[in-house]
Parts: sequence; C-alpha cells; structure tokens
Amino acid sequence: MRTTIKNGIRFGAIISVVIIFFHLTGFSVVAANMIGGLFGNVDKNTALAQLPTINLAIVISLIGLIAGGSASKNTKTDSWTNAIVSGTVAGAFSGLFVAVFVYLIGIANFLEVDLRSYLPEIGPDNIDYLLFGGKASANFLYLGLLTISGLAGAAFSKGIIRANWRKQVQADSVQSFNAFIQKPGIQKVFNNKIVVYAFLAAAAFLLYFLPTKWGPYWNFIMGTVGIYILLGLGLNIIVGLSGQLVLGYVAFFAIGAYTFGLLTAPEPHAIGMNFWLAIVFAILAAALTGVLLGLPILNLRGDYLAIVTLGFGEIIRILIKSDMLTDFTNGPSGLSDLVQPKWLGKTFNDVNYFHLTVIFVIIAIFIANRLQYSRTGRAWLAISADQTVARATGINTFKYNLLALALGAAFAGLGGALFASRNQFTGPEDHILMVSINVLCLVIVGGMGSLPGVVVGAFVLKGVPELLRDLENYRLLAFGALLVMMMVMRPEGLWPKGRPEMETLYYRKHPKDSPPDGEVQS
Amino acid sequence: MMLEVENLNVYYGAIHALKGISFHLEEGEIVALIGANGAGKSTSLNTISGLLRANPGKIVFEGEDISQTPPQDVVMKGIIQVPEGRKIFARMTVMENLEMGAYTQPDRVKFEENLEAVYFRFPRLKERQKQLGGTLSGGEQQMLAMARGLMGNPRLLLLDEPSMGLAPILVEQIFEIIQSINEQGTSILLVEQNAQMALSIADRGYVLETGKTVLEGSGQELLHNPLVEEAYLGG
Amino acid sequence: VPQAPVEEAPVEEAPAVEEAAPAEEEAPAEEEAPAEEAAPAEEAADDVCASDAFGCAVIPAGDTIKIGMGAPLLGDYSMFGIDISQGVEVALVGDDGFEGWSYELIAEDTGGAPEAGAAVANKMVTDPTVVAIAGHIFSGSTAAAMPIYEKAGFPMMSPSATLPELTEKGSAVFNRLAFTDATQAKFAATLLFESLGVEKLAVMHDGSSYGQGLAEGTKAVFEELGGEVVAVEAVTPGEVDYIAPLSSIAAKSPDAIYYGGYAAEAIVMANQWQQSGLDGVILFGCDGTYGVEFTDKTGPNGEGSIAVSLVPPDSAEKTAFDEAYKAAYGMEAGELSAFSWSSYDTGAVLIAAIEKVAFVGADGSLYVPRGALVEAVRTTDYEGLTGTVKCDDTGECNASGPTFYVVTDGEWVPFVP
Amino acid sequence: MTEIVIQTHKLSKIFGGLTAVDKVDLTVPEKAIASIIGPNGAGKTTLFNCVSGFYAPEEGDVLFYGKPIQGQATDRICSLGISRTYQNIRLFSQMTAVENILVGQHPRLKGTWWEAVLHNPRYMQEEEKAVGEALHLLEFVGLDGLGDHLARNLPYGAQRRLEIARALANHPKLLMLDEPTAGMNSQETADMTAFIKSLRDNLGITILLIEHDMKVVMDISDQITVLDYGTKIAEGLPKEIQTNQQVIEAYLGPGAAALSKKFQRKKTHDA
Amino acid sequence: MSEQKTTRDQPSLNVGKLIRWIAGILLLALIGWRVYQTAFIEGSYGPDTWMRFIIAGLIIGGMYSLIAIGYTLVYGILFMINFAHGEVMMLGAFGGYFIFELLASIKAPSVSDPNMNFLNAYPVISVLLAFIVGTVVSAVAGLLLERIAYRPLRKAPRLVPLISAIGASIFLQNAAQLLFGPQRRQYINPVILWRGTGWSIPVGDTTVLLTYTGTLSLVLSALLMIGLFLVVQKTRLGRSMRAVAENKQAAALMGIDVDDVIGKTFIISGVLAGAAGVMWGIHNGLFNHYVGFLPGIKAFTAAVLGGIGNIPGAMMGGMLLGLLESVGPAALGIDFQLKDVIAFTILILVLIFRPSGLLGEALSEEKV
Ligand SMILES: Nc1ncnc2c1ncn2[C@@H]1O[C@H](COP(=O)(O)OP(=O)(O)OP(=O)(O)O)[C@@H](O)[C@H]1O
Ligand SMILES: Nc1ncnc2c1ncn2[C@@H]1O[C@H](COP(=O)(O)OP(=O)(O)OP(=O)(O)O)[C@@H](O)[C@H]1O
Ligand SMILES: [Mg+2]
Ligand SMILES: [Mg+2]
Repeated sequence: MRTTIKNGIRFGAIISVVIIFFHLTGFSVVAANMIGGLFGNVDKNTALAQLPTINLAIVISLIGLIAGGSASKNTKTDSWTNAIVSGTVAGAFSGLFVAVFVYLIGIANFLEVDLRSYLPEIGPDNIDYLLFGGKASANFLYLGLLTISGLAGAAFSKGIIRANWRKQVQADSVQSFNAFIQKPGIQKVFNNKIVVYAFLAAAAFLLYFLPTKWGPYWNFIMGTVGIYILLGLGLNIIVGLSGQLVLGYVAFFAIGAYTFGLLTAPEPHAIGMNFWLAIVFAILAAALTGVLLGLPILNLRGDYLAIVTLGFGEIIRILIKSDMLTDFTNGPSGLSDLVQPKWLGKTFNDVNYFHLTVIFVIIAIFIANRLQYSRTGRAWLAISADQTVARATGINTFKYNLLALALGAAFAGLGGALFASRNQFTGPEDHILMVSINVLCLVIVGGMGSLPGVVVGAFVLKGVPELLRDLENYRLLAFGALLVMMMVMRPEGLWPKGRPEMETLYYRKHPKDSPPDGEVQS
Repeated sequence: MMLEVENLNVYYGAIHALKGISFHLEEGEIVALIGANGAGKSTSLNTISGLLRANPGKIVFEGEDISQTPPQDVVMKGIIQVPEGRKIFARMTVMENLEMGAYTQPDRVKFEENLEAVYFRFPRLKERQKQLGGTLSGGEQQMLAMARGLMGNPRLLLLDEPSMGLAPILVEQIFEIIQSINEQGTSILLVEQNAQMALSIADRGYVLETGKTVLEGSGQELLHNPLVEEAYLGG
Repeated sequence: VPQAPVEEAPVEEAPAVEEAAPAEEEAPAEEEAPAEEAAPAEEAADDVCASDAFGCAVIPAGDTIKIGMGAPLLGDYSMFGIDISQGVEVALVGDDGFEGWSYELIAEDTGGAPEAGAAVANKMVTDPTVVAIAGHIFSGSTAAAMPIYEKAGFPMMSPSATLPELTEKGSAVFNRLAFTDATQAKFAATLLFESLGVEKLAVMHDGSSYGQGLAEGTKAVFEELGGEVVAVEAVTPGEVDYIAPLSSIAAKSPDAIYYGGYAAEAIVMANQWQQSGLDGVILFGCDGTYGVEFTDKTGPNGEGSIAVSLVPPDSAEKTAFDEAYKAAYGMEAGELSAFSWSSYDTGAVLIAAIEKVAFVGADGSLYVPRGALVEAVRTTDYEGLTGTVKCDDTGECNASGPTFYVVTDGEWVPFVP
Repeated sequence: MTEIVIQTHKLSKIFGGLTAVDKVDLTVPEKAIASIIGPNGAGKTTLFNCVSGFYAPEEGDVLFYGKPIQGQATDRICSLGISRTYQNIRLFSQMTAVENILVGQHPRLKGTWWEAVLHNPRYMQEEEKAVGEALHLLEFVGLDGLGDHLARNLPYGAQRRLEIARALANHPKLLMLDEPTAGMNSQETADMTAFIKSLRDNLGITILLIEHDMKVVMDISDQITVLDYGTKIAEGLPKEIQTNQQVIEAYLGPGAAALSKKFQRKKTHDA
Repeated sequence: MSEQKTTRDQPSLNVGKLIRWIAGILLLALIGWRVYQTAFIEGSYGPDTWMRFIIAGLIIGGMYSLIAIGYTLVYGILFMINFAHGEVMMLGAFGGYFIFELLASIKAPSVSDPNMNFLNAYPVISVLLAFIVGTVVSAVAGLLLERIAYRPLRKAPRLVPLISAIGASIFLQNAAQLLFGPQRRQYINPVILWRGTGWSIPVGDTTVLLTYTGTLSLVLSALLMIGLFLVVQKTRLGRSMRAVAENKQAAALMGIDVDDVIGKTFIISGVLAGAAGVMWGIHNGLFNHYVGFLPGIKAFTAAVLGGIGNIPGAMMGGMLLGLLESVGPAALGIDFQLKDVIAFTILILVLIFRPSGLLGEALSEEKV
C-alpha cells in the first residue's frame, strides 16, 4: 500500500508541475478556448474574464484523467484497489499542489502585484480566469476536480484500457489480420502487378488532383515537404547509408539555391539563364562542392566529421551574407525575382509547382531506391556498420564515402534550386543551421536508412508544425515535446527500414525444386 | 543453501530465452552449467547478476530475494561475474582494469594483497601492467577478465566460459585456479563449453537445452551419463 | 439573372485600381451611404465585387474583420514580432469596430525566415476573411511573401521592413511606414558631418540587410559630403561581446561610430565602450536602436548616444497609446523593440483604409473590395503617432522626416544641433 | 612442385617495446591447411594482421604468389584474393546473412552506381548471379533458410559460419581463419572441422588457421607452425609437433584427458 | 630481395591524404604570411589594442570552456551530443537573474542607508547566491533532461538521443519564452560590479580597462575547472565515469551504479553550464530564452577542437576558440564579421592534421 501511495504522489507531483506550467505559460487559457471552440461556447469578441470557466474545468479534468490513468498503470501489482488508490492519490495530490499555486497567484493579484514583467502570462485577466472567475473557492474546485478525475482516470484505465477482454480482442484481431494477409490468395492479390499498378494509379490521381483543390497554402506546405523529401533522401544516403554524420548539409542546399539564383536572378549578375539549365548547374555545383569538401576531411569519423561539416555550413552562410561578397551574392538582402519554369509559354502557378516537385521527388525516390539495394548501397551499409572490416572486405571506403557525399549533395542542390525558384527568392536566412538539423531529424524520425521513413519524416518535420499552427505560440513547444516523445517511444523511427528478403525472393523466382547441387555448377 | 534459482523466465523482447530454469548451489560448491550454443547459460548468469530481469522468476541468495536487485547491489553482496567475451575495459591499462575490479573494495591493504595474488596466478598480466586492455591478445584478455573478477573478493563467482580462447596449457591452469579459488572458500557457478573439464571439477552440474534444465546430477554422474557423453563430450 | 441598377460610388471605386484615379476624398462618404440606407440590393455588391480586380472579401455577420501578420513570434527575434503584434493589436482592439464588425489580428509565426514568410502569406491568402496585412516584419520574409500577396491583391503595410528594393519593384500592394534605409542614411550622415562636426567616421552594422543598407548608405553620403570613413565592420547579432571589433575600430581613432542595427547589439556596444578604448567617441544609432530598452540597459554607459526615430516627441495620442499598451501587456511600449508606435500606426492606417472601402451587403455580410482596398491603403493620408502617413506611388509612407534623439540623463531627448 | 601461396620472410611487428612477431618465416604451399598455434599472446593474430594488411610490418616481407604485398591497404590485399575471419566475430550486424555474403563478393563485382540506377541488362545479370551464388554459399555453410535473418540475430555458431561464407564469397586463393571453433562445443567443433576440410578438398582453397583446440589442429593440418613470444619455435607435421618437448612445455601441457583424470582423483580424494 | 625493399619504400599513393596535406600546408603558409603582414608590416594595432583583444578572448574563452566541458563530459560517457546543453545554461542564467531581481527588490536589514537594497549592501553574498541558485537550476534541468529524454534511449542507436536532445532544446527554448516573455533581460549588477568599471592597466601611453566582471568570470571559470579536474582525477567518480563510458554492462558488473554515475555527470555538467550562464549574465548583461544557442554551438566546437571526451581538451579548445574569435580577424586583417569563418577554418585545419582534436587520444591502429 505504501508503494502504491508513493506512486500516486509521484504522479501527482509530475502532473501538478505540468498544470502549473500550463498555467504559467498561459496554455491553460488557450486550451480552454480550444475546448470552447469545440462546443461553440466561446466568441472571439468576448473578453477573457467572461469566457465560460467550464472550459477550464474540462481541461483540468482531462489532465486529471490522464494523471489517474498513468498513475494506476504504474502500480506493481495489477489489482483494482491499487489502481484506484494510486489514481485518486495522484489526483488529490496534484490538486493540492495546484490549489496552493493558484492561491498564491490569487494573493499576488489581490495585492495588485503585477507579475507580468517576469511572468507575462500572469496578468490580471488570466488570473481571474484561472481562479474560475476570481472565486475564493477556486482552490477547492481544483482539489475536487483533480481528485475525482484522477479516480475516474484510474478506473477507466484499469477497467477499459487494460481489461483482459480488450487485450484478447486486440490480439485476436491482429492475429486474424495477419492470418488474412498471409493467405496465399490474398498474398497473390498483393503481389499481383495489376493491383500494384491500380494502387499507383490511384496515388497518381490523388497527387494530380489534390493540389487543385486544397489551395495555395497547402500546395506551398506540401511543396516544402516535397523539397524536404529531396533533402532527406540525399542526407539519407550520407547518414543513413554510408553512416557519416554530416551536420552541415545546408551548405549543399545553399550552393544549389545560390547557383540557381545567381544564374537566373536579374540582380546582381543578370545572367538570365533558363530554368532547366540552371537546375542542372545547381545540381552539378552542389555535387562538386561535396567532392571538394570530402577530399580533405573524409578520414574524419563520427562527431569530428559532424562538427567540421557544421562549420562548413556556417562558413558558406557567413560568406554569402558578408560585406566581402556582397557585390557577388547580394549580401544579406538575398536574391529575388528568380526565374520560374515555363511550360507552353505559361509560367508555373502553385499547382504546377507542386506537380513539378512531385515529379522530382518520384525520380529521386526511384534513384535512391535503386541505389540502396545495389552493390553500391551494400558497400555503404557495410561501411557504416564497420568501416575497418568493410575495407578489409575489399571496399574502397574512401571512394564510396566520397560518392555518398557527392550524390547526397546533388540531391540537396536540386532541392535548393527548386526551393529558390518556387519562392522566387533566396537569402542567407534560408540557409541556417536549423535546416541541417531539420533534415537530420527527419531522416532519423522516419527511421535511419529507410526511404518511406524519409517521406514520413518529412511530413512530420515540415507538415506537423504547420498543422500545429492552431496551437498558436505553443506550436514549437508542442513540437519539441513531440520530437522527444517520438524518439522515446519509437527509437527505431516511425517507419524503420527493413532489409530485403533476398533469399525468399530469389527462391520465389527460381523455385528450389531441382536439387541444389544442380545449381552449384552454373 | 547459498543460491537458489527457481522457475526463471527471461525474455529478449519477444524471444523467450529462459523458460523456467531452476537450479541451486550450496555454499562452497562448484556447480557447472553446460549446454549447446544458445541454450541460455549466459542469460542465466546475467539474470543472477541483475543485468536482466526475470519475469517471472525467483533468485534467492543467502535467504534474500535478489531478483529485483540492481547489478551494483548484487556485486556488493559478493556475487561477481566474469562475463563471456571478456568485456574488459579496452581503453584502460591492465592495472586500471584491476582497480575497477576492486571498485567495491575501498580497502587499500586488501587491494594490494589481492593484486599480488592475481599477479602470482597470472604472471603474464604483471608483465603487461601498463598495456591498454584492448591491445592484449585474446587469451591475455581472458586472464585479465578473470583476474579482475577476483579483485572484488567474490563470495560467489559466476564464470562464463573462462577457458574460451586459451591455449591448452592455460586451460589446464585455469581449471586448477578455479579449483584453488574454490578451495579458499569461494563458491563457483561455472558455465563451460569444455564439458569434460567443467564436469570433472564440478561438484554438481546441470544441462540446459533451449532455455530449460533437462538434466541434473553430480559432476561424475553427468560425466558418465550417455546422453551427455554423446552431445557434449564428443563421444 | 436580372440586373438591378448600379450604385454609383462603388463603380467609380473599382477602376481606381488600375488608373490610380483620385477622388478618394468623397469616396468613403458615398460608400457608407448605401450601407446606412440598408436598401441596396445584393446585386450591387455583386457588381462592385465583380468589377474589382481581385473581388471582395465577404465577412459574414458576427465574424471579425481580420488583419493578417507574418511575424517572428517564436525564436531569437520574437521580441520584434511580439512587440509589433501587440502594437497593432492595441490599435485594433482600441477601435470600436465598423458597422458592428470588430477587428482581429491574425498573427502567424515566421521565425523571421523567408521561407516561413511565404508559407504564412499562402495561409493568409486562403483565408477569405483576411483583408489586409500588417507586415511582414523582416525584409527577407517580406520579399518572399510579396509575390503571393501581389497575386491575391492583399494590401501590405510594414512597420519595419526597410530594404530599399522592396519598394523599387513597383509593387502595388506593398507599403511601409519605416524609412527606407536611403532616407535615413542621408539624414544621419548629414547630421553627423554638418551638425556634429564629425570628420572621421567608423561604420558598423549587424550583417542584416537592414543594418547593412543603413551602414552603406550612411557611408556613401558621408563620403560624398567630404568626410572620411576610417573603418567598416560588421558584427554577428546575438552575441554579447563586441570588444574585439570595437577595439579594432578604436585603433583607427574615429570621432563617431555609426551603427546600423537593432538595440540589443547597440546596448552591448555601449556597455563595452570604455573597455574598447572608445571614450569620447559618439555612438550614433538608427531607428532600430531607439527605445527605452537602450536607455534602461545602458545606464550611464549610454549617455550621449544618438538615435533616430519616426516617433515625434510626446503627444497626447502617444501618451494614450503608451498607457493602453502598458495596461494590456504589463510592459512599456518600446521595451521589446523600437517599433511599438509605428505598429500602432500600421494598424490604424489599415483600419482607416478598410473603413473607406468596406460596405454592408443586402445579405447582412460585410463586403471589402480587395482591389479598392489596395488602392485605399496606397492613398492613405493619416495623422498618426509617428507623424503624417502619406504614401508616395512606390509605397513609401513616412512623409514626416525623422527625429533625432540623444540620451541625456538616461532619457531620450530630441536632439537640437 | 606446388606453388607457394603465401610466404613471409623475416617478418617482424613491434608495438612500442614489444616485438609481437619476431622474424617469422612461414611458407604455405597451395591447397595446404597450415595451422599456427602457440600460447596466448604469442603473436598469431598479429601475424594474420600483418598478412591481411591491418598492420604494416616493421621488417620483413609478405609474398603472395611471389609478389610482395606488405604495407598495402586492406582493400587492395583483399582484392588480390586473401580473405579472413576475425577472432572476435565482426559481421555487418544490421544486414541480413545474404547481404553479408554479397558484400563479401564486392571486389569481384563490377556494377557501378549509375548502372544500378539504370538497371541495364549487364548489371541485372550480374546481380542475379551474385545472389544465386550467395545463396549457394549459404547452403554450403549450412545456413540455408536463414539468409533473410539479420546477422546479429543468428546464434553464435551460425555467425562464425557466416563469417567464413563472407570470406569465401571473394573466391579467395588464401583463407585465413582465426580460432573458428572458439566457443563451440565438441559436436559443433567436429562439424566445423569437417567443413574446413571440405573447403580445401572441394574448392581447392589454401587455408591458414589459428586454433587452440588440439583435436582440430592435429586432425586437419598439413603443417603446423608454433609461435612463442613472437618467434617460431617449431614447425612440422602434427605428429612431430605433438611430441616436440618444447611445444609441450610452452603450449600443450599434459593434455585434457590427463588433466580431467587428475581433477577426478582430487575430487574423489576430497570426498 | 632488394627489389622488394624498393617496393616497400614506395608509399602507396593515397590521393585524399596527399590533397589534404598540400591544401593544409598551403593554407598554413597563407595564414602565417598574413599574420606577419598585419602584425609587423602594416602594424595596424598598438600593444593596447592587442591586449584588449586578448583579454576579451580569454574571458569569452573561459565561458566557452565551462560549457564545452559539459559537452565533453556527457559525450565522454554517453557518446551523444547533448544538444540541449546550451538551454541548460540559459536556465542557469535565468536562475541567477531572478535572484538578483529578488535581492534588488528587498531592503537590506541593518544597514545605515535605509534605501539600500540587499544586492548592494551585501554584494558578495548576493553574487554567491546567484551562482548557487543558477547552478542548482541548471543541475536540476540537466538531471531531468537525462531522466526524461535520454535515459529511455540508452540502448537506442547513437543518433536517436541526438534528435531527442534537439527536441528538448526546442522545447526548453520555447518554454522559457512562454514562461518569462520574449524580452531581453539584463542583470542589474550590484554597483561594485558595474559593467564598464575595473582596473586601468597602463599599456604604453594609454590604459587598458580590465573589468571587475571579466576578472570575476575568468577567475571563477579557472577555479571551477581546477575543481572539476580534481574531482574527475582523484575520486572514484572519475574512474567510474571512465568505466561507464567504455562499457556500461561491464561497469555494472564491477558494482558501479551506472544510472547514478550518468546522473552525476549531468549534474556536474549542469553546474558548470549554470555557472557559465550566471557569469554570462553578470559579465555581459543581456540574455533571453535564446541565449544558449550560439554559445552552445561554439562550445561544442571548442570541445571537438580540443578532442571530444577529453576534459583538458575542452578547456583548451574553449580558450583557443575565444582567442581565435577576438584575435584572429585582427591578426589576419580580415573583417570581424568573418570571425566564425576563421574559427571554423582553423578547426578544420586542426582536424585535418589531428583527426581526433588537439588533445584527443590518437586512435591507435585498431586491433581486430
Ligand atoms: N541480446 C539478445 N537479444 C535477443 N536474443 C538474445 C540476446 N542474447 C541472447 N539471445 C538469445 O537468447 C538465447 C540464449 O542465449 P545465451 O546467450 O544465454 O546462450 P548461451 O547458452 O550462453 O550460448 P553460448 O554458448 O553461445 O554462449 C539464444 O537463443 C540467443 O539467441
Ligand atoms: N595494437 C597493439 N598494441 C600493443 N600491443 C599489442 C597490439 N596488438 C597485439 N599486441 C600484443 O602483442 C602480443 C601478440 O598478440 P596477438 O593478438 O597476436 O596474440 P595471439 O597469438 O593471437 O594470442 P591469442 O591466442 O591469445 O589470441 C600480445 O602480447 C599483445 O598484447
Ligand atoms: Mg553464453
Ligand atoms: Mg589471437
């Protein structure tokens, strides 16, 4: 029993910290408003103090539910009493803490101390709201709400989420699903070319028509996702396959964007090159940079390589915006009015751009996919697994590392050029360290070395922050927390790479009916 | 009874590696665990040491349940493992490795005594005092691992394949050393591929197969058990 | 579809987009008339909207008139974005609405990045109830967003994007309250050379397009006037130790240092003035360094520093704004950045322009013809906190000249040569 | 006369003050199984490392079919046809068994990255053949059916065999095995012995072997070299070595059988 | 035999190595020539200016060192780049700031001047308190970070904790902004530590100001580093850290509480970062929620420059980087805007010739 109570107190403490954090950052109010939005009982024009406090109560209760649920889950023995006691204690304890906290800010408010110069969200209006309209009974309300919801959470979690029948049903359904999938007939359907093509056709159809429907904003965001897929595919070759940690990937992106920009922008050089030609130059320039950078530093390993490339990325960015090169690069102002592609005399609009990006992405995936499962890809994987032994197995590690860097850089060059052209602008602020970090994150969040992982990762890294725009200023906070949670819960990535089932495939193609000895001689 | 292991179940993710192993060891005994590759011998030792958690399973050491005890506390109780594959500290010198072995023994005098004792047993290590552990030869590393284990004044020593990679003459010595350690009062749980030797110095032995105990008996009994003879003694 | 007789005023308003025709004076009055009469048929609205180059924003009753903003609300530059959004918000909340519609600010985070600027712009143009844009804040983000607003016909009014090229492109939608770098540089250099008698000037900036533009401009004018520029250095913004570059400049013994950039770096520099051996050298800032933040955080070290601002010395309106700002956010205007006041004006100018062209349709919705609004913003003539706001035909709207301030006894005091 | 596959001449490797390999002469004729034995730390692995290019010897030469190879990079030496396994298994643990073997084939294959992208017929043919051969090798080492498992998930003995298969994939002329039966029980050891023999008999590969299990060594060796403290102390046929007094003292000891008898006596005595 | 000897003497051609060396030597020559030119031929700066450069470099270098040690310690034991370390420092800076604000707002007891606040009445105690609170805040932050974001990932592939650290860094930055507001804050120091006051050292015919705050941070960072060195060298903790770094499982079998050792490592690096944060505030004044980012990157660079995982290396790397940043541009006669370019170029050069940093152990030939 003591450990059960202790466990409850622990969770109560954690949850009270969370609630206090939400209060202090003002998120409680925003969350209450969002809840209100669901019920339609808030109006943008009403002042904060008049918003229905029931919304806040719902938010608090929801947190309490989670607290109770997680507290009850962590008890050692799986009994009803333990679960209920843990959950209730967690709720009550956090209620106590939070009550003390709101009491304190209530006093501060009463004394008319303006805390806003230190805690900007703790203004009079917010305090009023957090105190449920300034009521003195607010403390008891917190205590009561959290205790009850903690208990309810525990009961819910014990009774429903962890109920045996539920596990059983789940296991059964998974099993029957697996069995269903494995049925030869079904397998045949999946392996059937026509089904695959139908699926692809449906996907193509969607990719073709969606952008005309969902408007320029989503075209832009998805275009960005597409460009990040390109970048991710490139970095995946370098980090995921050949195992070199490169933190300055943005350098190649910048080289691509600026090569494209300088060749096509009216200022400062007015070369006015054609879009397609400029793209090719951008790719080549980036790949060349990769080779030139690689030659001296590729014997470095791990984090030494990481910091050197990070430095290289910074060097490029600083040089681009420096006074020294302003005449050549347009300095911090960046390049604007870059050329956009034309097709049949018509300049591309947002839909065309999206389609163009998709085409590039498909080509890139195609190339990356073939590379990954080739002799080259295997050599890279071997190097990343064990460079010493890979070398002793006859792989020229230097050559392959360089090749990875050059190819990865080429992808980035393409991404950069596309990015610059679509925005009709590129400037040094587009090429900050954060870009490298984002691309690295997407590769790992998706699952290192996995191509579908890159796609998923790009959606998560560039799409999710946009989806989170409804969270207003809490967007990046939530995103950071999400990143940590994602890694802790799925360290292998969202869509980890599987290795090819070469033996199975081979024997499917060349049935093993004939005695193996017959095959030996050939 | 010094150590009692009862119905030990251990999972690696979804792999059920130990399926209810039970054995025991009396104070002062040498008990041998033998079995094919992958039978679960190392897994058993690691579970006793606290590196893995039994689920379910009971490990009682001198009357105390240690199945939930973290490894450092298990070591404090005097259960010391010499792990498979040496696991010496490659970037520390031989001397530093031995110091690490005596981590739980702050007593300096005792340390010097122990040091002398292991140097006496493994003169090669004394020669190599200042060499980095990682650059030792395979057999030297094995000696170092054993010596490091002895530095901690074990009451119960868990040895995981101590003769692996040793020259024949050293194999002989190592078994003599094991016996002499035992004679000085340390109980020993011995995992070996060299079943012949292991069983001949063991008081009792257990045969493991795919996560289960399939045979048990005194060392001599097992040595002459036809099943064991066929499978582990190479006829 | 039967056509009802067409109301006059809106028709006249519509072609104004292309021709920049005058006659705005009477436009608002005539326009409001139909709304008040509540008589005109729906078709009238249809027609105005049909003839408008970009159609109408239709805002249903009960909704709000939205003004968009792309600003760095998170990250390193968030104080600018937050200050500006708060300044605009004060203007919008303080306004008592139009025909029952109130104003709402939709501020989206760009983190200051050009790419995010374009993303936000795309988001804004997909929202049918956003009518105008206060911003964007930084020049890069603005440059990336401009083509998008241009296509959709959203008028922009930026309190802070100063890059000269922005108005040189002949954009119809982009306007700004901030000085262009060129204007400010001219005034500053002249003052330095003529009134302060500076002969040897060192020029510094923070490597942003804003700072660099100012520094280069000042340098050019100063040299033209016959002065000598002894050093040009750029610093990395966000750092807290500028002793090395300052010492290096000190070794060239200038009479004054002109700094183009924001307050943070200027504060650090002022505090490191003695350490760098610059005693007696004037720190001459720009409109980015003005504000209480500088005086608060430099104390005696900031004494004698000079800066430029749009904001004329205290007026009743300014005091009222300062109080409203403080009441709403618990901090002084100008504490976060130098742009609090011009942001207020940005909001006020946009409101005025909206009220000039919007009208209530028969269906009870508010109609805002977009093309007309673009024109209305361009033809603003408004008396604000920062002086007269009157745009020229490239979109430069700061008609009143800058005011120079000098720190005396810890306060910014208008500078009298 | 059969050709000499590998020959070392006064080969020395020094670490700091320690001469790990001291002027060792070794000659291995074609299709021989040559074993190197010696006490722990005698320098056996170091000798392997010198031959396969991990270490550049301080002195002496390594001749492969009469051509000097010492000091060359490991990938070069591997391409020449010398493959090896490692005392502590070093597989590419995140790749499947088949892929490990395919990596082993690397130096023999010609496919370039652009061919891989284009999938031209030559490349496709080569890949197909490579996979077929890898599977054949897998079967040869008795791992058929395990080809799609990740290397690290394989049992210990299987990993050792996979390592050999990877080494064989290069079609080596010389195969060097470092303690291939370590950690195996007697049954598994016997299997491995037979397997090594079959490599020589069926594939005609010359084998250089380090082993501490005397049963294995005496069983299959055509010649045995004994090292101690880096120097060669004996060389010859198994029978000669078994009876060499110096070897017995330094290395062999009284032998396992005698030993276990001794222990048994002790046990019974104690009881 | 003799022909074989000749083959031996021919070095096997390694293009990469060759290019590396040629490029490196050319660059070094170029740098040397440029330094010679600016320092001796052009003679742009007098001794006083050089001295200012060096003092500024040492002070900033001291702070870099403290932060770099945190990176190195964590790297040395977990082989992960603790990307959120800069944010740990930022929290420390906030901790010290709030203490100063608090002390400035309360009246000092038993002081003749009734208007004097605690901060000015007892400056030594106040500064000490600020450091204590700052370091405690950072230490707790570091510990929590480890518990929540890194401990569950002990067995994950190497780059995974890096991403989790990046997430934590984003979270902490934004949390600090939302909690405390976006404004830049400034330590209002006690009067005796006022920025811009200090000792005037005569140099030639002018004087160079050595500020009190600068001296304080330099001395303090030196003391902390010495303390840390003693802790790591002389105590069991140091030894157990090395063992855990090498092999967690084996360390546990030696009786080492692995989690505890890792926790302590995070506490130590948090303490150092917190101290750096408070120093940063006292010496430089300005900071906000984003303050940790730049010094974080710089310190990480410094740690690598010195040889990551190596504590004296981190100290040296930090100092060197600080000096490079302030002296480098002047010595080379390059714009100060390019100081990071110089710093990173030097880093690359160092690593080309010493692939494991200045003091990092050269990776010996790997034994297989
Ligand atoms: N880390 C691990 N992850 C997954 N499975 C493992 C792991 N370690 C061991 N196993 C599996 O658990 C089983 C028992 O392994 P264990 O190492 O205990 O065997 P053992 O008897 O010591 O064999 P050996 O003689 O080869 O050392 C084996 O099937 C093995 O594949
Ligand atoms: N890289 C190195 N640095 C220093 N000494 C080394 C290095 N590699 C090996 N040695 C030393 O050289 C000697 C020979 O080692 P080697 O590994 O060749 O022995 P071995 O004959 O393979 O022994 P075992 O049978 O135990 O594996 C040993 O004493 C070892 O300590
Ligand atoms: Mg084992
Ligand atoms: Mg060896």
